[in-house]
Amino acid sequence: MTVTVLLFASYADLLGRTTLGLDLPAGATVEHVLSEVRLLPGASLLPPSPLVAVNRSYALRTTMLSEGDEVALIPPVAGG
Amino acid sequence: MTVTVLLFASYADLLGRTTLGLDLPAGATVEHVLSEVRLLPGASLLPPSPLVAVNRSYALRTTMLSEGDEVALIPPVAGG
Amino acid sequence: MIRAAVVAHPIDFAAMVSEVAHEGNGATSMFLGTVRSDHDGKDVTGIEYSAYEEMATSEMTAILGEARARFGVEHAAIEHRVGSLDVGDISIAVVAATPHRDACLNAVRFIVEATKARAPIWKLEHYVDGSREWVNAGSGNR
Amino acid sequence: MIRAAVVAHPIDFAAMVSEVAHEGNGATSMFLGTVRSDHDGKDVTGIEYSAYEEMATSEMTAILGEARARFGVEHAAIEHRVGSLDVGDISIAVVAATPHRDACLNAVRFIVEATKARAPIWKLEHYVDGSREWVNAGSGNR
Repeated sequence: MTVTVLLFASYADLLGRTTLGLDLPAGATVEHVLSEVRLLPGASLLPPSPLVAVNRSYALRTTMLSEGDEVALIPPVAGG
Repeated sequence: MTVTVLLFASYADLLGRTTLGLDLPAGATVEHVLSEVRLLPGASLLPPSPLVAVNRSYALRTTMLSEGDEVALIPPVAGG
Repeated sequence: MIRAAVVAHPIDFAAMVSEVAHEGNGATSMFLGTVRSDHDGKDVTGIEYSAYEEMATSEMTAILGEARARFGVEHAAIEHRVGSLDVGDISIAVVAATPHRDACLNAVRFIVEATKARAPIWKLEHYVDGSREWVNAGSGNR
Repeated sequence: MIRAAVVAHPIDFAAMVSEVAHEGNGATSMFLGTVRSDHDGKDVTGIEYSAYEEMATSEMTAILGEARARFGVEHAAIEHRVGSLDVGDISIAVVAATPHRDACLNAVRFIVEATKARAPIWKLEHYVDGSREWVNAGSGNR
Protein backbone atom coordinates (compact mmCIF):
# COMPACT_ATOMS: atom_id res chain seq x y z
CA MET A 1 0.00 0.00 0.00
CA THR A 2 1.02 3.60 -0.50
CA VAL A 3 1.05 6.32 2.12
CA THR A 4 2.03 9.97 1.84
CA VAL A 5 4.46 11.35 4.41
CA LEU A 6 4.39 15.07 5.16
CA LEU A 7 7.32 16.95 6.67
CA PHE A 8 7.12 20.42 8.15
CA ALA A 9 9.25 23.24 9.49
CA SER A 10 12.57 22.06 10.98
CA TYR A 11 11.98 18.48 9.84
CA ALA A 12 11.43 19.63 6.26
CA ASP A 13 14.67 21.61 6.54
CA LEU A 14 16.59 18.60 7.91
CA LEU A 15 15.39 16.24 5.19
CA GLY A 16 15.30 18.78 2.38
CA ARG A 17 11.75 17.90 1.36
CA THR A 18 8.15 18.43 2.47
CA THR A 19 6.57 15.28 1.13
CA LEU A 20 7.46 11.68 0.44
CA GLY A 21 5.54 8.72 -0.98
CA LEU A 22 6.18 5.34 0.67
CA ASP A 23 5.23 1.86 -0.46
CA LEU A 24 4.64 -0.27 2.63
CA PRO A 25 3.58 -3.87 3.29
CA ALA A 26 -0.02 -4.47 4.37
CA GLY A 27 -0.34 -4.12 8.15
CA ALA A 28 2.42 -1.51 8.38
CA THR A 29 2.34 0.88 11.32
CA VAL A 30 3.61 4.39 12.05
CA GLU A 31 6.79 2.71 13.29
CA HIS A 32 7.46 1.41 9.78
CA VAL A 33 7.15 4.93 8.39
CA LEU A 34 9.62 6.24 10.92
CA SER A 35 12.07 3.47 10.05
CA GLU A 36 11.88 4.37 6.38
CA VAL A 37 12.25 8.08 7.04
CA ARG A 38 15.35 7.43 9.13
CA LEU A 39 17.08 6.05 6.04
CA LEU A 40 16.93 9.46 4.35
CA PRO A 41 19.93 11.78 4.31
CA GLY A 42 19.67 14.28 7.19
CA ALA A 43 17.42 12.02 9.26
CA SER A 44 20.04 11.40 11.92
CA LEU A 45 19.09 14.74 13.48
CA LEU A 46 15.43 13.77 13.97
CA PRO A 47 14.52 13.21 17.62
CA PRO A 48 14.16 9.58 18.79
CA SER A 49 10.37 9.80 19.07
CA PRO A 50 8.90 12.52 16.87
CA LEU A 51 5.18 13.27 17.18
CA VAL A 52 3.19 11.78 14.35
CA ALA A 53 -0.28 12.46 12.99
CA VAL A 54 -2.24 10.10 10.77
CA ASN A 55 -4.96 11.70 8.67
CA ARG A 56 -4.68 14.91 10.73
CA SER A 57 -5.00 13.35 14.19
CA TYR A 58 -2.17 12.62 16.60
CA ALA A 59 -1.31 8.93 16.43
CA LEU A 60 0.78 6.30 18.22
CA ARG A 61 3.82 4.46 16.86
CA THR A 62 1.70 1.33 16.86
CA THR A 63 -1.16 2.87 14.85
CA MET A 64 -1.91 0.67 11.82
CA LEU A 65 -1.96 2.37 8.45
CA SER A 66 -4.23 1.97 5.44
CA GLU A 67 -3.86 2.63 1.74
CA GLY A 68 -3.76 6.37 1.04
CA ASP A 69 -3.15 7.49 4.62
CA GLU A 70 -1.52 10.86 5.20
CA VAL A 71 1.24 10.49 7.80
CA ALA A 72 2.75 13.72 9.12
CA LEU A 73 5.85 14.11 11.26
CA ILE A 74 5.10 16.98 13.64
CA PRO A 75 8.06 19.02 14.94
CA PRO A 76 7.69 20.62 18.39
CA VAL A 77 4.78 23.00 17.93
CA ALA A 78 5.18 26.72 18.59
CA GLY A 79 1.94 28.39 17.65
CA GLY A 80 0.48 31.41 19.37
CA MET B 1 -17.38 73.29 59.88
CA THR B 2 -19.22 72.54 56.70
CA VAL B 3 -19.11 69.30 54.73
CA THR B 4 -20.85 68.29 51.53
CA VAL B 5 -22.72 65.00 51.47
CA LEU B 6 -23.21 63.23 48.15
CA LEU B 7 -25.95 60.68 47.53
CA PHE B 8 -26.07 58.33 44.56
CA ALA B 9 -28.29 55.81 42.81
CA SER B 10 -30.77 54.08 45.14
CA TYR B 11 -29.79 56.31 48.10
CA ALA B 12 -30.50 59.43 46.06
CA ASP B 13 -33.86 57.93 45.14
CA LEU B 14 -34.67 57.09 48.78
CA LEU B 15 -33.80 60.56 50.05
CA GLY B 16 -35.00 62.48 47.02
CA ARG B 17 -31.77 64.40 46.63
CA THR B 18 -28.19 64.01 45.41
CA THR B 19 -26.42 66.49 47.62
CA LEU B 20 -26.70 68.00 51.08
CA GLY B 21 -24.68 70.58 53.02
CA LEU B 22 -24.13 69.86 56.69
CA ASP B 23 -22.82 72.09 59.46
CA LEU B 24 -20.97 69.93 61.97
CA PRO B 25 -19.05 70.58 65.17
CA ALA B 26 -15.25 70.48 65.02
CA GLY B 27 -13.98 66.91 65.47
CA ALA B 28 -17.04 65.38 63.86
CA THR B 29 -16.67 61.96 62.25
CA VAL B 30 -18.38 60.02 59.49
CA GLU B 31 -20.70 58.68 62.20
CA HIS B 32 -22.02 62.20 62.79
CA VAL B 33 -22.84 62.56 59.13
CA LEU B 34 -24.73 59.27 59.12
CA SER B 35 -26.71 60.37 62.19
CA GLU B 36 -27.71 63.59 60.46
CA VAL B 37 -28.65 61.83 57.26
CA ARG B 38 -30.86 59.42 59.19
CA LEU B 39 -33.04 62.34 60.23
CA LEU B 40 -34.06 62.96 56.62
CA PRO B 41 -37.38 61.71 55.25
CA GLY B 42 -36.86 58.36 53.52
CA ALA B 43 -33.70 57.54 55.46
CA SER B 44 -35.33 54.69 57.37
CA LEU B 45 -34.70 52.47 54.33
CA LEU B 46 -30.93 53.06 54.36
CA PRO B 47 -28.94 50.00 55.46
CA PRO B 48 -27.53 50.00 59.01
CA SER B 49 -23.94 50.48 57.83
CA PRO B 50 -23.71 52.07 54.41
CA LEU B 51 -20.31 52.34 52.75
CA VAL B 52 -18.89 55.84 52.98
CA ALA B 53 -16.14 57.64 51.09
CA VAL B 54 -14.42 60.80 52.25
CA ASN B 55 -12.79 62.88 49.53
CA ARG B 56 -13.15 59.98 47.07
CA SER B 57 -11.58 57.25 49.22
CA TYR B 58 -13.42 54.61 51.21
CA ALA B 59 -13.51 55.64 54.89
CA LEU B 60 -14.43 54.28 58.30
CA ARG B 61 -17.28 55.45 60.54
CA THR B 62 -14.63 56.80 62.90
CA THR B 63 -12.83 58.83 60.22
CA MET B 64 -12.49 62.44 61.41
CA LEU B 65 -13.72 65.12 59.05
CA SER B 66 -12.33 68.52 58.11
CA GLU B 67 -13.81 71.71 56.76
CA GLY B 68 -14.89 71.30 53.16
CA ASP B 69 -14.73 67.51 53.07
CA GLU B 70 -16.78 65.65 50.50
CA VAL B 71 -18.59 62.75 52.17
CA ALA B 72 -20.31 60.26 49.88
CA LEU B 73 -22.72 57.49 50.82
CA ILE B 74 -21.97 54.60 48.47
CA PRO B 75 -24.81 52.18 47.66
CA PRO B 76 -23.84 48.57 46.85
CA VAL B 77 -21.75 48.94 43.71
CA ALA B 78 -22.72 47.18 40.51
CA GLY B 79 -20.28 48.28 37.85
CA GLY B 80 -19.05 46.14 35.01
CA MET C 1 1.04 53.80 30.26
CA ILE C 2 -1.97 53.09 32.38
CA ARG C 3 -5.25 54.97 31.95
CA ALA C 4 -8.67 54.75 33.59
CA ALA C 5 -11.71 56.73 32.54
CA VAL C 6 -15.44 57.01 33.00
CA VAL C 7 -16.91 57.89 29.61
CA ALA C 8 -20.32 58.97 28.35
CA HIS C 9 -19.75 57.87 24.75
CA PRO C 10 -19.58 54.42 23.12
CA ILE C 11 -16.39 52.55 24.01
CA ASP C 12 -13.91 52.03 21.15
CA PHE C 13 -12.16 48.86 22.29
CA ALA C 14 -10.01 48.63 19.15
CA ALA C 15 -8.51 52.03 19.96
CA MET C 16 -7.76 50.80 23.47
CA VAL C 17 -5.95 47.76 22.07
CA SER C 18 -3.82 50.11 19.96
CA GLU C 19 -3.19 52.24 23.02
CA VAL C 20 -1.57 49.38 25.00
CA ALA C 21 0.42 48.06 22.03
CA HIS C 22 4.19 48.12 22.45
CA GLU C 23 6.84 46.23 20.49
CA GLY C 24 8.04 44.50 23.65
CA ASN C 25 4.60 43.01 24.29
CA GLY C 26 3.72 39.60 22.87
CA ALA C 27 0.34 39.24 24.56
CA THR C 28 -2.76 41.39 24.81
CA SER C 29 -5.84 40.44 26.78
CA MET C 30 -9.19 42.19 26.78
CA PHE C 31 -12.51 41.92 28.58
CA LEU C 32 -15.76 43.55 27.49
CA GLY C 33 -18.91 43.72 29.54
CA THR C 34 -22.08 44.10 27.48
CA VAL C 35 -25.73 44.65 28.37
CA ARG C 36 -27.55 41.33 28.36
CA SER C 37 -31.13 40.87 27.25
CA ASP C 38 -32.07 39.09 30.45
CA HIS C 39 -31.27 39.26 34.13
CA ASP C 40 -32.50 36.63 36.55
CA GLY C 41 -35.17 35.66 34.05
CA LYS C 42 -36.45 39.20 33.46
CA ASP C 43 -36.35 40.69 29.95
CA VAL C 44 -34.07 43.71 29.95
CA THR C 45 -34.55 46.58 27.50
CA GLY C 46 -31.61 48.68 28.65
CA ILE C 47 -29.48 49.82 31.56
CA GLU C 48 -28.86 53.28 32.97
CA TYR C 49 -25.34 53.38 34.38
CA SER C 50 -24.35 56.10 36.81
CA ALA C 51 -21.15 56.71 38.73
CA TYR C 52 -19.45 58.84 41.32
CA GLU C 53 -17.21 59.73 38.43
CA GLU C 54 -14.19 61.29 40.13
CA MET C 55 -13.95 58.50 42.69
CA ALA C 56 -14.61 55.76 40.11
CA THR C 57 -11.76 57.16 38.01
CA SER C 58 -9.37 57.33 40.94
CA GLU C 59 -10.39 53.86 42.20
CA MET C 60 -9.88 52.33 38.74
CA THR C 61 -6.53 54.13 38.41
CA ALA C 62 -5.51 52.65 41.77
CA ILE C 63 -6.58 49.19 40.58
CA LEU C 64 -4.39 49.53 37.46
CA GLY C 65 -1.51 50.51 39.76
CA GLU C 66 -2.13 47.39 41.84
CA ALA C 67 -2.14 45.29 38.65
CA ARG C 68 1.22 46.78 37.73
CA ALA C 69 2.63 45.91 41.16
CA ARG C 70 1.18 42.39 41.18
CA PHE C 71 1.58 41.30 37.58
CA GLY C 72 4.16 43.69 36.12
CA VAL C 73 1.61 45.14 33.68
CA GLU C 74 3.02 48.37 32.24
CA HIS C 75 0.36 48.89 29.56
CA ALA C 76 -3.28 48.75 30.60
CA ALA C 77 -6.43 50.77 30.12
CA ILE C 78 -9.95 50.64 31.45
CA GLU C 79 -13.05 52.54 30.41
CA HIS C 80 -16.45 52.33 32.05
CA ARG C 81 -19.38 53.88 30.30
CA VAL C 82 -22.21 55.78 31.98
CA GLY C 83 -25.60 56.86 30.66
CA SER C 84 -28.32 54.92 28.86
CA LEU C 85 -27.13 51.69 27.27
CA ASP C 86 -29.07 49.33 25.05
CA VAL C 87 -28.82 45.57 24.94
CA GLY C 88 -25.47 44.66 23.35
CA ASP C 89 -23.77 47.96 24.22
CA ILE C 90 -20.36 47.77 25.88
CA SER C 91 -20.43 48.96 29.49
CA ILE C 92 -16.83 48.20 30.44
CA ALA C 93 -13.63 47.47 28.54
CA VAL C 94 -10.36 46.38 30.13
CA VAL C 95 -7.21 45.80 28.06
CA ALA C 96 -3.72 44.88 29.18
CA ALA C 97 -0.59 44.04 27.21
CA THR C 98 2.52 42.34 28.53
CA PRO C 99 5.58 40.50 27.19
CA HIS C 100 4.10 37.08 28.07
CA ARG C 101 0.55 35.81 28.26
CA ASP C 102 0.09 34.81 31.89
CA ALA C 103 0.57 38.32 33.19
CA CYS C 104 -2.01 39.96 30.95
CA LEU C 105 -4.58 37.17 31.37
CA ASN C 106 -4.26 37.35 35.16
CA ALA C 107 -4.22 41.14 35.18
CA VAL C 108 -7.40 41.54 33.14
CA ARG C 109 -9.30 39.19 35.43
CA PHE C 110 -7.99 41.02 38.49
CA ILE C 111 -8.84 44.46 37.07
CA VAL C 112 -12.37 43.41 36.09
CA GLU C 113 -13.10 41.80 39.44
CA ALA C 114 -11.62 44.64 41.49
CA THR C 115 -13.51 47.22 39.45
CA LYS C 116 -16.80 45.41 39.93
CA ALA C 117 -16.12 45.15 43.66
CA ARG C 118 -14.80 48.65 44.34
CA ALA C 119 -15.65 51.24 41.70
CA PRO C 120 -18.63 53.39 42.74
CA ILE C 121 -20.79 52.64 39.73
CA TRP C 122 -24.44 51.62 39.71
CA LYS C 123 -26.92 50.27 37.24
CA LEU C 124 -30.63 50.79 36.95
CA GLU C 125 -32.12 48.07 34.80
CA HIS C 126 -35.17 48.73 32.66
CA TYR C 127 -37.44 45.78 31.98
CA VAL C 128 -39.88 44.98 29.20
CA ASP C 129 -42.80 45.34 31.63
CA GLY C 130 -41.81 48.99 32.26
CA SER C 131 -40.40 48.42 35.74
CA ARG C 132 -36.92 49.54 36.80
CA GLU C 133 -34.61 48.21 39.45
CA TRP C 134 -31.25 49.11 40.95
CA VAL C 135 -29.06 46.06 40.49
CA ASN C 136 -27.30 44.78 43.54
CA ALA C 137 -23.86 43.33 42.85
CA GLY C 138 -23.86 39.64 43.58
CA SER C 139 -27.49 39.22 42.58
CA GLY C 140 -26.70 37.27 39.46
CA ASN C 141 -24.76 39.88 37.52
CA ARG C 142 -21.38 38.14 37.51
CA MET D 1 -21.28 29.48 16.63
CA ILE D 2 -17.72 28.30 16.92
CA ARG D 3 -15.15 28.85 14.19
CA ALA D 4 -11.45 28.10 13.82
CA ALA D 5 -9.30 29.15 10.90
CA VAL D 6 -5.73 29.43 9.73
CA VAL D 7 -5.47 32.66 7.74
CA ALA D 8 -2.84 34.22 5.50
CA HIS D 9 -4.11 37.79 5.90
CA PRO D 10 -4.00 40.27 8.81
CA ILE D 11 -6.37 39.30 11.63
CA ASP D 12 -9.36 41.60 12.15
CA PHE D 13 -10.03 41.08 15.86
CA ALA D 14 -12.88 43.63 15.96
CA ALA D 15 -14.76 41.59 13.36
CA MET D 16 -14.24 38.50 15.50
CA VAL D 17 -15.70 40.30 18.53
CA SER D 18 -18.77 41.17 16.44
CA GLU D 19 -18.97 37.57 15.31
CA VAL D 20 -19.35 36.18 18.85
CA ALA D 21 -21.75 38.92 19.98
CA HIS D 22 -25.18 37.71 21.04
CA GLU D 23 -27.81 39.51 23.11
CA GLY D 24 -27.72 36.79 25.75
CA ASN D 25 -24.00 37.36 26.36
CA GLY D 26 -22.85 39.82 29.00
CA ALA D 27 -19.15 39.06 28.78
CA THR D 28 -16.60 38.86 25.98
CA SER D 29 -12.99 37.94 26.46
CA MET D 30 -10.19 38.15 23.91
CA PHE D 31 -6.54 37.23 23.66
CA LEU D 32 -4.12 38.47 21.00
CA GLY D 33 -0.63 37.16 20.46
CA THR D 34 1.70 39.63 18.75
CA VAL D 35 5.24 39.40 17.43
CA ARG D 36 7.64 40.74 20.04
CA SER D 37 10.82 42.64 19.24
CA ASP D 38 12.94 40.34 21.36
CA HIS D 39 13.13 36.68 22.27
CA ASP D 40 15.51 35.43 24.94
CA GLY D 41 17.52 38.60 24.53
CA LYS D 42 17.84 38.41 20.73
CA ASP D 43 16.50 41.24 18.57
CA VAL D 44 13.72 39.91 16.37
CA THR D 45 12.91 41.50 13.02
CA GLY D 46 10.00 39.20 12.12
CA ILE D 47 8.57 35.71 12.28
CA GLU D 48 7.64 33.31 9.52
CA TYR D 49 4.68 31.21 10.71
CA SER D 50 3.86 27.96 8.97
CA ALA D 51 1.25 25.32 9.71
CA TYR D 52 -0.09 21.94 8.75
CA GLU D 53 -3.18 23.91 7.89
CA GLU D 54 -5.88 21.25 7.63
CA MET D 55 -4.81 19.61 10.89
CA ALA D 56 -4.33 22.94 12.70
CA THR D 57 -7.87 23.92 11.71
CA SER D 58 -9.35 20.62 12.87
CA GLU D 59 -7.32 20.65 16.09
CA MET D 60 -8.42 24.22 16.91
CA THR D 61 -12.02 23.32 16.06
CA ALA D 62 -11.76 20.37 18.47
CA ILE D 63 -10.37 22.70 21.15
CA LEU D 64 -13.34 25.05 20.73
CA GLY D 65 -15.62 22.04 21.13
CA GLU D 66 -13.83 21.10 24.34
CA ALA D 67 -14.23 24.69 25.59
CA ARG D 68 -17.96 24.42 24.91
CA ALA D 69 -18.16 21.17 26.87
CA ARG D 70 -16.06 22.44 29.78
CA PHE D 71 -17.20 26.05 30.09
CA GLY D 72 -20.50 26.19 28.22
CA VAL D 73 -19.08 28.59 25.64
CA GLU D 74 -21.47 28.73 22.69
CA HIS D 75 -19.81 31.65 20.88
CA ALA D 76 -16.09 31.48 20.24
CA ALA D 77 -13.67 32.01 17.39
CA ILE D 78 -9.98 31.53 16.83
CA GLU D 79 -7.76 32.63 13.98
CA HIS D 80 -4.08 31.86 13.61
CA ARG D 81 -2.12 33.67 10.96
CA VAL D 82 0.59 32.12 8.80
CA GLY D 83 3.18 33.77 6.57
CA SER D 84 5.66 36.57 7.22
CA LEU D 85 4.79 38.71 10.22
CA ASP D 86 6.50 41.88 11.40
CA VAL D 87 7.01 43.00 14.98
CA GLY D 88 3.63 44.04 16.37
CA ASP D 89 1.59 41.94 13.94
CA ILE D 90 -1.12 39.73 15.44
CA SER D 91 -0.32 36.01 15.10
CA ILE D 92 -3.29 34.61 17.01
CA ALA D 93 -6.66 35.93 18.15
CA VAL D 94 -9.06 34.07 20.42
CA VAL D 95 -12.46 35.50 21.36
CA ALA D 96 -15.25 34.01 23.43
CA ALA D 97 -18.54 35.42 24.63
CA THR D 98 -20.75 34.01 27.37
CA PRO D 99 -23.60 35.14 29.62
CA HIS D 100 -21.26 35.60 32.62
CA ARG D 101 -17.61 36.53 32.89
CA ASP D 102 -15.98 33.51 34.50
CA ALA D 103 -16.82 31.20 31.63
CA CYS D 104 -15.33 33.38 28.90
CA LEU D 105 -12.22 34.32 30.90
CA ASN D 106 -11.53 30.65 31.66
CA ALA D 107 -12.36 29.55 28.13
CA VAL D 108 -10.01 32.01 26.44
CA ARG D 109 -7.12 30.94 28.63
CA PHE D 110 -7.90 27.27 27.94
CA ILE D 111 -8.20 27.79 24.18
CA VAL D 112 -4.93 29.76 23.97
CA GLU D 113 -3.00 27.23 26.02
CA ALA D 114 -4.43 24.20 24.24
CA THR D 115 -3.74 25.75 20.85
CA LYS D 116 -0.13 26.53 21.74
CA ALA D 117 0.28 22.96 23.01
CA ARG D 118 -1.50 21.05 20.26
CA ALA D 119 -1.96 22.96 17.00
CA PRO D 120 0.67 21.98 14.41
CA ILE D 121 2.04 25.48 13.84
CA TRP D 122 5.68 26.54 13.78
CA LYS D 123 7.61 29.75 13.79
CA LEU D 124 10.91 30.64 12.25
CA GLU D 125 12.29 33.75 13.91
CA HIS D 126 14.44 36.19 11.98
CA TYR D 127 16.99 38.14 13.97
CA VAL D 128 18.69 41.46 13.44
CA ASP D 129 22.03 39.70 12.83
CA GLY D 130 20.51 37.89 9.83
CA SER D 131 20.25 34.49 11.53
CA ARG D 132 17.02 32.47 11.67
CA GLU D 133 15.86 29.88 14.14
CA TRP D 134 12.93 27.50 14.56
CA VAL D 135 11.38 28.34 17.89
CA ASN D 136 10.84 25.49 20.27
CA ALA D 137 7.72 25.80 22.42
CA GLY D 138 8.67 26.17 26.04
CA SER D 139 11.90 28.01 25.21
CA GLY D 140 10.69 31.30 26.55
CA ASN D 141 7.83 31.97 24.17
CA ARG D 142 5.00 31.75 26.71
